[in-house]
Amino acid sequence: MMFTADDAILLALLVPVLGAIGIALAHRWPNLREGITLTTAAALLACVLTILPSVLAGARPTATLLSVLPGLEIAFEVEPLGMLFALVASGLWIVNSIYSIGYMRGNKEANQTRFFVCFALALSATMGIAFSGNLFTLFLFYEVLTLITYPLVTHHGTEKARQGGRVYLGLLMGTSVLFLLPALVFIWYLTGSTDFTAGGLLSDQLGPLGLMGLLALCMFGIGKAALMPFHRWLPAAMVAPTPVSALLHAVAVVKAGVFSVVKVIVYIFGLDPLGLNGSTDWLILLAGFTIVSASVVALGADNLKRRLAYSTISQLSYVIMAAALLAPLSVVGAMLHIAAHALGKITLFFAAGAIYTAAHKTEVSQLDGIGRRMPWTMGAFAIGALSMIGLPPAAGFVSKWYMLSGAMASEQWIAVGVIALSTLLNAGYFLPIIYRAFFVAPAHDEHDHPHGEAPLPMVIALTATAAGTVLLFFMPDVPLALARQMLGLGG
Amino acid sequence: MRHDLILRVIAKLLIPFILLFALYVQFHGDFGPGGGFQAGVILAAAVIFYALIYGLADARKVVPEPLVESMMAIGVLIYAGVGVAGLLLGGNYLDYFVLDHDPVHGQHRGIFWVEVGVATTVSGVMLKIFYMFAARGNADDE
Amino acid sequence: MVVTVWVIARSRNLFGVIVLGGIYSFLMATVLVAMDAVDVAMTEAAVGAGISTVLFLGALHLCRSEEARPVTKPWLPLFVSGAVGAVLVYGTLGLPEFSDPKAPIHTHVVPRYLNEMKQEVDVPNVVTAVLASYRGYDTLGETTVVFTAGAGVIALLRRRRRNSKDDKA
Amino acid sequence: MNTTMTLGGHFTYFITIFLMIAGLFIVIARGNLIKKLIGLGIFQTSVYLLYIAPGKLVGGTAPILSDAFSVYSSPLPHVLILTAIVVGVATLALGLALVVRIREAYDSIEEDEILNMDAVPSRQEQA
Amino acid sequence: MSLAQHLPALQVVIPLLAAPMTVLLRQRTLAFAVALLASWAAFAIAIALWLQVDASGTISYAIGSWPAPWGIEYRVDRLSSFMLVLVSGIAALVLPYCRRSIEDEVPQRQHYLFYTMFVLCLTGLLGISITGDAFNIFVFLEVSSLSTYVLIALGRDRRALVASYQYLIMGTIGATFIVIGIGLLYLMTGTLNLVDMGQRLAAVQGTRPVLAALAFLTVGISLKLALFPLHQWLPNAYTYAPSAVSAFLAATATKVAVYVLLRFYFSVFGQSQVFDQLPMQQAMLLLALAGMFAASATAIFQSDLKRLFAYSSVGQIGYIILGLSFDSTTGLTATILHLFNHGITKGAIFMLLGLVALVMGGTSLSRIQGLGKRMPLTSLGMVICGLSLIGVPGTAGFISKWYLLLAALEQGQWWLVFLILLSSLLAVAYVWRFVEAAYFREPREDLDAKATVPWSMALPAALLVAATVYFGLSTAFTVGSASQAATFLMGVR
Repeated sequence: MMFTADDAILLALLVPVLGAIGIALAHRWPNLREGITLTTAAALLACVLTILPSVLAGARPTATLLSVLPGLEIAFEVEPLGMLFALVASGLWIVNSIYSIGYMRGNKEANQTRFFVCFALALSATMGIAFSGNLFTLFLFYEVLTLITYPLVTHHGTEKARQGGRVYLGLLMGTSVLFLLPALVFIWYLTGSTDFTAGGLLSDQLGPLGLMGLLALCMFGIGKAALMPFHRWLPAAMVAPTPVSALLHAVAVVKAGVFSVVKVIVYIFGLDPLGLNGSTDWLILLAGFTIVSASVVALGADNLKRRLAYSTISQLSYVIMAAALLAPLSVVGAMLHIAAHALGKITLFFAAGAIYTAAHKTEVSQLDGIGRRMPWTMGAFAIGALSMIGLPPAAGFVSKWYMLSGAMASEQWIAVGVIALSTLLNAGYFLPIIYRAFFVAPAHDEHDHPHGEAPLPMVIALTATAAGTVLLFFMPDVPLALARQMLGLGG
Repeated sequence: MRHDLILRVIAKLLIPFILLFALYVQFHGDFGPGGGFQAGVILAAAVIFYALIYGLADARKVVPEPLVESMMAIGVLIYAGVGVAGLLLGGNYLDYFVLDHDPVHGQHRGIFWVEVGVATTVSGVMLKIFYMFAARGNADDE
Repeated sequence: MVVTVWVIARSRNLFGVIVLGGIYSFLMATVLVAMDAVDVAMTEAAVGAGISTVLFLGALHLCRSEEARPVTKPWLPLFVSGAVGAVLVYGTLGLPEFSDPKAPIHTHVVPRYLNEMKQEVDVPNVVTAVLASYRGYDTLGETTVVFTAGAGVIALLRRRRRNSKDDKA
Repeated sequence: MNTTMTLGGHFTYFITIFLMIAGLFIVIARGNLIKKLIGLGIFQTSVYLLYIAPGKLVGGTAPILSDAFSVYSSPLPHVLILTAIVVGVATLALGLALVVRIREAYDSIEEDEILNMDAVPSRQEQA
Repeated sequence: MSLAQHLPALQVVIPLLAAPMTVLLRQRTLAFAVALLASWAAFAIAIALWLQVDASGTISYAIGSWPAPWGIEYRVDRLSSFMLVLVSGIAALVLPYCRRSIEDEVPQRQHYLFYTMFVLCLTGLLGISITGDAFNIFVFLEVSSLSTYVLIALGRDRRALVASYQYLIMGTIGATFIVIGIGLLYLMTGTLNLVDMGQRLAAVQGTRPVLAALAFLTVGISLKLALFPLHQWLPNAYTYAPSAVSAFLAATATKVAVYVLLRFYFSVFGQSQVFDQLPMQQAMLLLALAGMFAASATAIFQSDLKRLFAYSSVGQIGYIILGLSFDSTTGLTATILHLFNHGITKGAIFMLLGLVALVMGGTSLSRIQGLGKRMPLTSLGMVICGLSLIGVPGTAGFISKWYLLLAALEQGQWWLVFLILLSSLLAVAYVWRFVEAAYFREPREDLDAKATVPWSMALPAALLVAATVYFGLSTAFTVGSASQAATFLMGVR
């Protein structure tokens, strides 16, 4: 390893930015541009991997950029959770880039350069979130991520896209400014710092009520976690092209949301202080409600992407609920689920995008027999779906298992019930798709042109992620190791 | 009215006295009421009077616009200059004591020049404004 | 004086108003003399009755000399100015008596002007002394203000009509 | 001190205040630009009294030193007011210059008329 | 003689001397040169003064060697030195910008007078910030005001004249109110020197004239600083004035007025008197909130960018006064911080708008459609400044908002916290009107670029934008001086 982990942190932030500049400069020559994108992605993964060993070894690489106010500096510290998140994001970026190249070209999208530039910058922001060493830094990059992804969401520039963008921006910025910022100021006011500290930054400055209020501020403030009632932006953002949806749902945005939730609960509040007085019960209930209701909506949605979006909302609340259970096992589950859901959901979106590119179909009801024409795509889709439902041999099973056992350990029967019920619901809205795709004969209407698989890059990408999903089921060592690392501190 | 002989004669007689009075007010300001500002006003008034009777054109000949305009500036420069002089001679800004070996004389000198400055600027400005309005007027009566 | 102002407020003939304004200034000047403020009186006479009247007339010569009947009922303005007056009455009632030699303005700063000035500046007219020396800087500022006004008027009025009509998009 | 005495002692203030009210009223109430300026003038002049009057000492004379007198009215207010007057006339000159320009641009010196005239073009610009 | 000890006088005198010179030269290039030198010199002096004060505390300079209170005293303390740096700094940036900017906004023959007026305005503002004498404040206030009226009236649109006239009327009323206030104070204390006044006021605390004086000063100054109900002059003035002027005024004029308010409240009356004996605190709180919401809401519905941001200025002034109304050191720090941060932000915005006006021939939202394609860098700058107005972390605006929130939290006023944040969401709304027009509409074919962006304008604007970001990340200077000034003010008596 030619440079230390500490440098690697800043490098991980820098590489995508440089990549973005390169992409912008190369806007005349698409091939060169795409080349740069891929190399940047690879370089980023390399950076992250150089940090991994030392973190596994229990080290905590740190880097401080500058201090805005006393006790309020832009600083980074890599701890297991962030490590995992960074791994997932940077890893998936490569796949996603391959996929988006295929998608953008296949659909002849406009201003692709802007797309790739913003994408790279978004990744930089994501790294910033993942490695942030205190709440302020996290907040900073959280906002940056929102702003950077805004052009991506409104990529098409149509009136519809702009409305979607407004909702997206309005909700994310609104919640973060209105709830998270005061929480941030308040924490700083109480403790004189916002550092993520093992076992919780807040000790006994607050009574149970104040604690609950602050927690509420944080939970609602992190709108990216799409906790109801602040979930509307996610469906609204569906106007974006599929690779962007993949970015939102799998790689960066929503993951950043749940990641922040877990981080705040574990490192700001601390599991034990929260555990003392049941100040998270309401959160469990709310998350549970979100899970169920979102699943129900998904059940009714015919548009494929919309269905996926609501499934995402419910899946996110798994993580929140798991974290809110405050049981070590469930927190492990939460971490695993971040990875598992990322892999699974990106597969699903890739598949949806592939279907759209190849067959120009967006509705579930149109998918009869499509599995015969696009076996790879739908195969991958099936695996992803299994992971969502939580069936072996997919990663989703592992994470759900941990959550369930965590819930049982802490005798949160509501949570147990919710998980069980939602599993059924998930099955309810995914299995029909697979059934239609493979076992229903295609309806022969005239304007249904014959088509095969999607462009090769897309197929490669979605196959890879599907494989990853399965892989994670059989060997979840790295994430588990990281999780133990964290709980060794956090629990 | 421009050719009213009597008026012209009276003006010819009167204006010098007005000017004299202006000077008196200027320099007697130390003892009686009056000072730079009033003197400046009266000075301007004299010229305005002249302009009213002999017409703007002649007035412009006697006291040309550029002169008036620079008078405005010069006055301020004189005043501020006195201050700077104070600085250069080692005092604070606008310090008159240092203007002469004998502080009190220094004061006198300072006040004198300052008043001159005020008078210059004031008369300049007043005249200029008058010219402006008058010129505007002519431009307007088509 | 009060009467004059009243008439000014009522009348709508600008020419008359301006003349009245001149008269008003003269009255003010006399009052000032009665208050021993000879310099101020002199200036007020020169400025109020002289300069500003000339200016007004000059401006009027370029404008219409009749004021249109105000469209709005003047209740709000009346109220506002009334309120201001009320505050002032409230305030002034607490002020020292008229010509009370023990009032701070007679006891605090001024004595030095009146007493030491002879040794320090030695100019009989205290006003001049204070104006030009003690508070000379204010007078510099004042001169600057005059200068500003002059330059400003040039800046505003130098242009002839042709390009004074603005070129709007 | 009893009220009558107070009123007597504050007579000058009340004149001042009346003038002030009148001036302010003219400024706010009247739509004619020149009239406004006149009102402004009165408003400012009224302040002069507020400063000067208290400086007066009954039996005192103008602050011009000579051996004949011993009691002088306070000179400082005079100085301030001299400055104030000058500032006033400077403002006036500028104001009038503006009025002239406005008159040329709008051919009117009535506030409401002018505002009406502007209402239209501004909308065009927005379109 | 050591020059250093005369810096306070030179601070004001240099620009003051420059003004008549520009008139004498009568030639625009020379006038420009003189003005430029003067402003840069002023900036240098301001920095030097700031360092002196930082090192050795308050500087007092007796003009004419007459000791205060008999003579006029120049007094440079932490607050005023901070203001000096802000004002002269902005001027030093705006002046080079003027040269090209006024070329097609002001007729050639007036150019040298434009510089005269500009320098005079600078003189006045500096004089206000540095002087320690009540009446002197008034005099220099008038210097700056008169020149400001002219500068505004030089605008191209005929409505500039009306705007200037309205400002003249309101401004003069305000000034007269201030004179009345000063007069009452003078009658009660017999002195005009601020410090002396403060000490002698202690004797007559709470008497009627003093309270009346407080009222008059507050109203008068509020007129000058465009506190919410008294702001009507501001939008027109900023909209129709030449771009350079808008930039300079938006960044400095109202800020200096705020400074005067602080000066009187804390150095003369003493905050106990201000906040205990009258319901000032509540009144200010209400007005500030009203301004924040009403003005920001109005801004959303403007169709011209200059006007939009003018209203946003009124809203932002609301924040400044809000900080003051907390009557706490943190609140005061927030006020002073926002003074500075909003100053540079707005300055940058109006400079950029000047560029836009130059190239697109106007700043109405319909004109600037697709600006993101035509002037990418300018639009980017606008976005950055917009974020600063919103208060997004990483920009100067965030820092001051942070302190504002902190001050609210200190007093446990959660409802205020949320109101502040709500109002900043309004800011999001009006900033986004620009973003959507600039980035999501196609450029209008019927309008083609009228000029290329001259570096002489682009560079200063860029510098200010950079400053907006810089002071959002490194706050040693701003927060340092602001908090020191605040503690200093709260400490007075």
